[in-house]
Amino acid sequence: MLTSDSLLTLGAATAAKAPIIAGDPLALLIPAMPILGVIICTLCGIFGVRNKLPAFATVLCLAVSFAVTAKLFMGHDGGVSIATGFEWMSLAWGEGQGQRLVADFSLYLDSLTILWMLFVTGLATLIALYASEYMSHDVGLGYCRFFAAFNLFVFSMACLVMGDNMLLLFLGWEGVGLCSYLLIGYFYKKPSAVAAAKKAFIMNRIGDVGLILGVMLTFVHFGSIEYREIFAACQPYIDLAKAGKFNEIPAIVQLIPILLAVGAFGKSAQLPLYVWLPDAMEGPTPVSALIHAATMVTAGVYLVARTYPLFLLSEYALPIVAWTGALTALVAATIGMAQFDIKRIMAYSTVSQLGYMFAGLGVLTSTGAAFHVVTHAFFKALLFLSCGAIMHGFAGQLDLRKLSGVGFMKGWGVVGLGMFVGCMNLAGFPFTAGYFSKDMILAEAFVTPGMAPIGWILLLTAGMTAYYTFRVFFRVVVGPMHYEPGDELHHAEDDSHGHGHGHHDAPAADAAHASDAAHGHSHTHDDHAHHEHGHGAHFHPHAPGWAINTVLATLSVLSIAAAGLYFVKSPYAGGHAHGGAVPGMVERSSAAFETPFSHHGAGGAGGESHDTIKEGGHEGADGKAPTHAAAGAPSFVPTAIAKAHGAEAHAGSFFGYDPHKAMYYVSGVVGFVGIFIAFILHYAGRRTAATARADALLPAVGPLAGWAQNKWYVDEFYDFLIRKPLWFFSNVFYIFDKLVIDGLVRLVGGIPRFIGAMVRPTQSGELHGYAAGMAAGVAVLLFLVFILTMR
Amino acid sequence: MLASLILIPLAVALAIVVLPAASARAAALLGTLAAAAMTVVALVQFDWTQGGLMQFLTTKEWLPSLGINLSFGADSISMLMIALTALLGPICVLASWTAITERVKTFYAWLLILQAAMVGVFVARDLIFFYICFEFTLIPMYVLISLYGSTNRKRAATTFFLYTFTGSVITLAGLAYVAYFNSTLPVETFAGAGTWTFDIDVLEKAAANQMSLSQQSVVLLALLCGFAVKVPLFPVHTWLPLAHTEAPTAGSVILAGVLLKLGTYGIYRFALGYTPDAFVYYAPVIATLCIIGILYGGLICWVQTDVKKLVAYSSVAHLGFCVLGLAALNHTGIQGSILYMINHGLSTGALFLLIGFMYERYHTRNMKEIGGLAAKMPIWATFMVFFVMASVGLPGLNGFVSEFLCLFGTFQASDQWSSGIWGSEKASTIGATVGKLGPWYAAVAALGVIIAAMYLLIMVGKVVFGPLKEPGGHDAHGGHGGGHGGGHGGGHGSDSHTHLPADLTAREITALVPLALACLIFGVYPKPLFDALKEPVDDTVKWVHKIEAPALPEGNVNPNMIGSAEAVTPVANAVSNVQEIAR
Amino acid sequence: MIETVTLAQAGFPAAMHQITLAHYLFISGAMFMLGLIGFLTRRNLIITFLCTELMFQAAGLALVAFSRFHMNMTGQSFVIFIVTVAAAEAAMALALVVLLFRKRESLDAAEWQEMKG
Amino acid sequence: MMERLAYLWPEIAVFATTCIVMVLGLSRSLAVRKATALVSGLGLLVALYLAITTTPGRVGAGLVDPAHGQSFLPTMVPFAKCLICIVALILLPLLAGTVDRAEEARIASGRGVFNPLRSNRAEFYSFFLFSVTGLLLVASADDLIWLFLALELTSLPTYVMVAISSSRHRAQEAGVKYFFLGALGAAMFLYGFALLYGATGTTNLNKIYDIFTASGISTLGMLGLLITLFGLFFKIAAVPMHFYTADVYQGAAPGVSAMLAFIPKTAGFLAILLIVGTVGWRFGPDGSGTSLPEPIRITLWVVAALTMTIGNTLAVMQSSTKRMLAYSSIAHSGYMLVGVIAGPGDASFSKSGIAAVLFYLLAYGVMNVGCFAALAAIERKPKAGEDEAREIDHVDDLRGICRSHPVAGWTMVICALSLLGLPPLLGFFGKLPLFTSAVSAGEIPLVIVLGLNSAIAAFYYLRLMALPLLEEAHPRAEATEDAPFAARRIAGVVSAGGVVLLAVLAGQLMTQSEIAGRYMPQYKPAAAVESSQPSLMDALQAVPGVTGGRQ
Repeated sequence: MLTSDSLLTLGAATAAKAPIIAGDPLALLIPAMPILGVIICTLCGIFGVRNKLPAFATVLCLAVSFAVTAKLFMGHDGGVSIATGFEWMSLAWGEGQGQRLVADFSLYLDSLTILWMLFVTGLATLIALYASEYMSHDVGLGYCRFFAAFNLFVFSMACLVMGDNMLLLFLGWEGVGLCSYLLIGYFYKKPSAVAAAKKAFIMNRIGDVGLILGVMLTFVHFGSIEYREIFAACQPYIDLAKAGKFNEIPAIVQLIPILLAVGAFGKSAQLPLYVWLPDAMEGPTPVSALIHAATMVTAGVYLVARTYPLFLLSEYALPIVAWTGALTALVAATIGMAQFDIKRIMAYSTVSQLGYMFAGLGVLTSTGAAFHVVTHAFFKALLFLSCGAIMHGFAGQLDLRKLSGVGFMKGWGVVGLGMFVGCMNLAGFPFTAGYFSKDMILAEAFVTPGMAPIGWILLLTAGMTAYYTFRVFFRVVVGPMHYEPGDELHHAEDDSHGHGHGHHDAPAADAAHASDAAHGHSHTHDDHAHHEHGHGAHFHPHAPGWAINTVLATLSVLSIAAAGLYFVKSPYAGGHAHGGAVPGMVERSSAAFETPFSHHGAGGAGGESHDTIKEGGHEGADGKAPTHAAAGAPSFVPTAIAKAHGAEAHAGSFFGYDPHKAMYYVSGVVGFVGIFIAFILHYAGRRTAATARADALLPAVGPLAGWAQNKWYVDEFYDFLIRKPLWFFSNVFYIFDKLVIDGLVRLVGGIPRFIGAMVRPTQSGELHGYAAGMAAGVAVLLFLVFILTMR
Repeated sequence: MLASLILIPLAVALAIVVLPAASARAAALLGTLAAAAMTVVALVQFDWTQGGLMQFLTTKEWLPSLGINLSFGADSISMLMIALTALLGPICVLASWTAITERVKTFYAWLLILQAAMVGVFVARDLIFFYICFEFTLIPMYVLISLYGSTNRKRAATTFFLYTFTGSVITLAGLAYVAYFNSTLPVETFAGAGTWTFDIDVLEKAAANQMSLSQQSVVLLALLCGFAVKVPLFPVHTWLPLAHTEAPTAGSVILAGVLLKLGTYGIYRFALGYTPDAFVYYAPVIATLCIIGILYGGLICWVQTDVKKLVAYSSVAHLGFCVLGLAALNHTGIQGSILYMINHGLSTGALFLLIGFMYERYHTRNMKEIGGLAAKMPIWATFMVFFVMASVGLPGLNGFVSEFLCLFGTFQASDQWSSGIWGSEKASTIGATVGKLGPWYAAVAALGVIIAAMYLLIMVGKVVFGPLKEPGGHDAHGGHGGGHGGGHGGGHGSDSHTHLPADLTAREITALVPLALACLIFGVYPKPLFDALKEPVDDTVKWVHKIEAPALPEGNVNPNMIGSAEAVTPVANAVSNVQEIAR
Repeated sequence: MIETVTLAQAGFPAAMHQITLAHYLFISGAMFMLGLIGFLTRRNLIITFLCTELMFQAAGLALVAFSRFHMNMTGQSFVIFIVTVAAAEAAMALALVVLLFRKRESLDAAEWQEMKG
Repeated sequence: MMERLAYLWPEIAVFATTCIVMVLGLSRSLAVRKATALVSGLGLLVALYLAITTTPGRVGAGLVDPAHGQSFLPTMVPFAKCLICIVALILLPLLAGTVDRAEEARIASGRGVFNPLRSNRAEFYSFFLFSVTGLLLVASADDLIWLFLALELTSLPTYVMVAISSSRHRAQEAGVKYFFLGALGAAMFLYGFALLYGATGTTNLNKIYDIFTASGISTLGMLGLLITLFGLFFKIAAVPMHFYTADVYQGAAPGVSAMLAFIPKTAGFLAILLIVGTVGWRFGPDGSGTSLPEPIRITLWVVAALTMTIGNTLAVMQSSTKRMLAYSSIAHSGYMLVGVIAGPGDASFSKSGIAAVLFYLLAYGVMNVGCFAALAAIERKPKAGEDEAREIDHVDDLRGICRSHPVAGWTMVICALSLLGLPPLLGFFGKLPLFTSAVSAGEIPLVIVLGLNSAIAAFYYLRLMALPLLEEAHPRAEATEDAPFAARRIAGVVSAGGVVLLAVLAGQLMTQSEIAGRYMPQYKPAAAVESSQPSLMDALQAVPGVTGGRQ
């Protein structure tokens, strides 16, 4: 019987432990350097350092991390190795299989890890540099706090990505959540920032519960939470899945990826847990760029990619992921179209793009999804940083109706250019990096049988994305020059921590001096020549300095260059996947799923890679088996998909064309159309910042625009559906606790008093009363005894 | 060795009574430090490789007619709890340094006596000695709350005393029954049977091995009467918020840090030790109560406006996790639970310290009156966020380790694995253990994790973050002295707070740093704790599930799966086959 | 066999032949109850005390009857002691009554209920 | 004859002292008058010595001297006498200054000369000693007549002491209530005795036991037993005979109240043990059990439960300290009745209810004296126009006395906690054997009632603890001062010290009470042994651990 046979194989595979290939211990430096950064920043805070030392220390530390990652990348042969740190949570309650919970602080080094860490550390370094200037108004304790959290974030991200077990991933997972919390709430005096931070953390926690349950279930089933062992143990099931025999895979196994997906949805802001991400824009912009655009939010994608072998085992997990992603992409895009706050627009575009990535995972192109993660990281970081520069320069102004022609102002050229590059990428303008990566996902959606609706949704979304992206561009960067400064000037009175003015966060800060702060700061920080002192009339935007410009320029170049990744070959010998370097890296990892529909070198290269792996000599142990077994072997697709196409039809089609080719054109056209509409509505003939032709169309769509602007009232819906009832019940519980439970206790406690009060009248003080009581008592008791004994 | 841990605080308490009031706190600090130093010596001398073994055993005959001995001994669990107690001792003294200005001698003397009694609980190897210390903790705590608490302190103290006292009297009856039961056994049953003794080990054998299920159930009920109140579990928790809210800072710290753990420790030692069968049988009931406590306590926290009350209710929720881990009755759960005892003591103790420091400055704990203190007290705020995160169970800090293990133990512990629960028909569930809980319990309890994040972050959001808000007339000298206690007996210096700087002083930081370090170290590197606890917890699991260690076939059958034949899955068979082949 | 011996058989005058132990006990019980009822109903302390005397003597009567019934003297010697004790009690009672009367000019027991509860 | 006397040397010693004291108190010399207390104490010490050394089956020997045994429960006698002497010794200093205070002050100030007619000192102390003598006699009673006389000897002096303990009306009121109700109680147990005699034809307890053993308990006998018990309940202030307690304790001076809480209670319990002992703990559902006959067991059970509960619940309601202590005294009788129900068990201390009762009597005596001593040691300053300082009674008077009157305050705190049964004080070790013996006897529900009642008791003991220790004196409270009698404070210190020290060093006491608690009614003096009856050694063999090694 196949089931027991394969299970036996599973047992055999795990019982005979695969040898662990020791990874380069240098890899431990990657998480260690940010921790060093944390310590330095903390020390700076303790000793009251009031210069940019924390920032430069951070940049240095992160740069070292990046360098180490790069070195690993250079020396990486595509195999899996594990760099052992120390034992973290390891306890055993027996000798046998499944009686040892091992969650060491060890790093799992494979191509996926390195890919992720490359852009995480790289971007983090750049953004730290950017932030060194951006946060310069807070030099002092706040500066230290910011960079400490920043470092901690990179550390957590490193744990998340590099952890060799699910619990270490969870550590990073929650760790990035914490840093996100701390950094969103960086301007802690703003109630909205605090609320946003809280919301982010709690929403993430909901997902985390799913994740942790998934981890537990994984252990219960596989007896381990180390990827190495799980992937090895997956092998028999994968064979079953390949044969389409999902009914022979235990439901418990199929449940695992669904639980994990819940976690991923929370972290990556997918439906229904996406609402925290737009609010998270309350944080400083570098944070938004790094955490809420480039890295942390892709952790969900990473999780799915990392545990892709598990997802392949479930009949439903990937379709769920695909549909969730597609719907999220669409919903977020609709909201993004109606927003006026440019940072929020970017936030919704992030949600939307994350939806793309999930859809990509769901339609079996983990390579495409990962590629999109990488390209998105660069261009979205670029966009955010550009927005941040604008915000920084215009005293927190983010309303696209109040800014216009920024790109042509003096000193703002780099920002304008950055915006342009970013927007082009995001809109998927042909031959940008974003174009290629989005294209891969779109194509696979049409390729994968049964997933065409997702393709259509994504295509529609692509058009909308192009529209709203360029809406921002046409309104803010180009057009007539006009600006109104943001309202952060006015916050000085209530001591709010705005970006635009450097109210210090030193311990000496005292409420009593709050009113002086607005007047004092321009003198204390005149190195940046703030001129926002006067209200509005005297306001002059201050253009970004060297650090910001450097970073923006670098990122612009990188974003453009990322397109080149599509054309370079896989960095590893024998790479065969289409899509260039990034997919090439991904396919060497557990995330790989080589679709049989791929028209790029699937057949021939399969054997080739197979040989390579043999030379590598660690086949089967490192979880890469599925890849190569799949390449060229009979295809595996989830049954739902498999049913939809016959044995002959190897690929879906796009109106009869090969989707991969068709998408090159179709997605380009769609993007172009979106941009064109934006041009017509928001640039052509626009005279002022506040109005554009688009306003004329508003009545046509009726209340929809308003609903979209109000984010489809999802927050209100959650509030009504969950928070309000819970709040109500909490109050009820509290009252219940006070009245009923404590009341019962008091009632019981009152019993003695009650009895006492009842009996007390017998103590009348009257001699004869006492005598009567005695006589009566004796009589009653004698009678009682009589009754009880004379039965 | 262990006796000195009891005697040093007692001697210092005596010295404080004799010495002038001015030197009381210095003496108390020295005394607690001396006790801590002695504890360190004990920790060093303790043979950690044999954590399950009772060490430093000394027995002195006391009341032979009643079978009562003065016998001490500690295994690794006791040692850890003692270490926690000893750690909190100096911290409490430091925390009270300026907060207590009246009847100083009384305060510190009772504080030290309390410490002695708590250590006594953990080292006792005689049931009556245990009970004496267990009960005697009430008096110092009563005094501390009643004299040095805030407005409603009298009622709180009385409620605390009566509530816990009532429960533990029933416990005494249960323990007496066990002793009686042992004395009725034939002498040849095992060493110590048939005699009247209160020796913990002897009675453990008698109760666990000889009692019928119904007898054990009765004893379990009696034990829970005392211990569940102390913990406190769900329906008997109402004394806790009151006591915590009213207690002085040091009192709250001790209460949360150690006194509540007396209950869980008691459940571990006696409910698991004496009535394993009944505990196994009723584990779902206990777990259900825990889960109700977790969710219910958590939700109540949400609507609190008093910070201290919030943290107090959070203790109800947290201790729910702790006992839930015990009810899982597997290695993971129990180990998590024991760690939870320590970790909750550290993090919640620290939270109470922080709230105390805040209260000392602002004389309010009302979240409506106070907010955004990060602006004024950045160091305080940093610690606050840190310990809140520890309390929330953020991985990397101590809370996570124990919370995860408790939940995980609960998740694993189901006999229904492999037989249908969560789609596990005929599937391999090698990571599961026997038990009566299972994934649904864990899943529902895990919601408590979300709720914990919710209420704690809301609290942080209001108190630490947000626009600065200080109670009106905060700086008016003496404006708060009359606000609590109606004039007499209140241990607050009415104007002492004005001498305190805005942010924490070096003394206060000194009190917090050890806790923070412990939180961090236990979160990042809990392995020493795991190693220390492995042996006793293994013994307990075997004891509870009646697994004779030597009778095991050599390691190829999962001992946790014994007792549920259907749980032996094809995989497990396969594994053992393979291993056999390999041999 | 003891039970078969009745007082009548033990040599009482003929006129009292029908009087058995039960009769004595009945009288004794009645006296006791009368004393008790008197104790409960009469407010005057002297009468109250007399009622206790009545109860004492009821016991004495029972003892004498039993003594005769059991054919031993123990009961009767007991009665002598009772009478002695009763005398002592009476003396004490009278002293107390005098004391009380001096304080309150009344012997109503209801005068003395300052303490209660 | 001398063998019989050997039992009575302590009583004789106390009686002789009584006579001396009666004379000394009439001396014109103040020093001699003051010596009454001292002589009383000496007499009690001698009695204690005699109780230890001369009473057959003396303490420490572990064995009853078969040649001299006469009493019904011979092993109990020496221990009971020792505990009586010990507690009486603690009580004695507490009584200092109870009577004649105004008179002595008048003489000392020269406003009057000594008039023997106006002095009560001699009577007071000799009454105390009479009462103690009676109590000692109760312990050694082996006959109903003896028991009756001893009980009356115990009670009668106390009636007078209550009435003269204070010049206030309340004392007289207390005296009245106590005396009349006491007479009622006495009449009741006397009638019970009569019925017992009627049922068995003998007043000798040994013989009664024999008859009950041989031919069962007739209905008449059972009725006699029950009525006797109800009469004796008056002595121990158990429900339903408890009504007088609070009023009497409140009305009497604290010293006398302390005495009332101990002497009659002890007499009552000893008598109950003797009476109940005649039927023995040999009944049970299957006929070979170890409990009392069902009617008696039920009676005691219900009475014990009611006594504890009513005592404690009423105490909770009180604001008068003495009333509170009175009700607590009722409750403690209830606790001890549990021990009576439990019976001798297997004669080991942990299972013997009798031993537990005896031990608890001692513990209760010591800690109870402490509480009253604390009250007696403090008094209000006399107002203008008053010639006598007023005692404190209201619980609010106790506020903050730990600071204003440390000795009295701490005595109150320690003794109240001990009464509460808080470990590690003596009260806990008194209550613990009650728990264990009742558990051993299978009376689990009663143990639960006992436990819950301990908790209820915490309600008011906590007040007695907290008010002195934690509260501040009420600002408008009347000024108090230490009573000018160091002896009262000494009594307090001794009892508080005893509460602590005896807890630590209770081992020997427990051994002794274990011996005392052996229930060996089969034992007969050599002369009385008949061939049909089991020999002493057989009886001893039935009790594990007693015999050395005859075989």
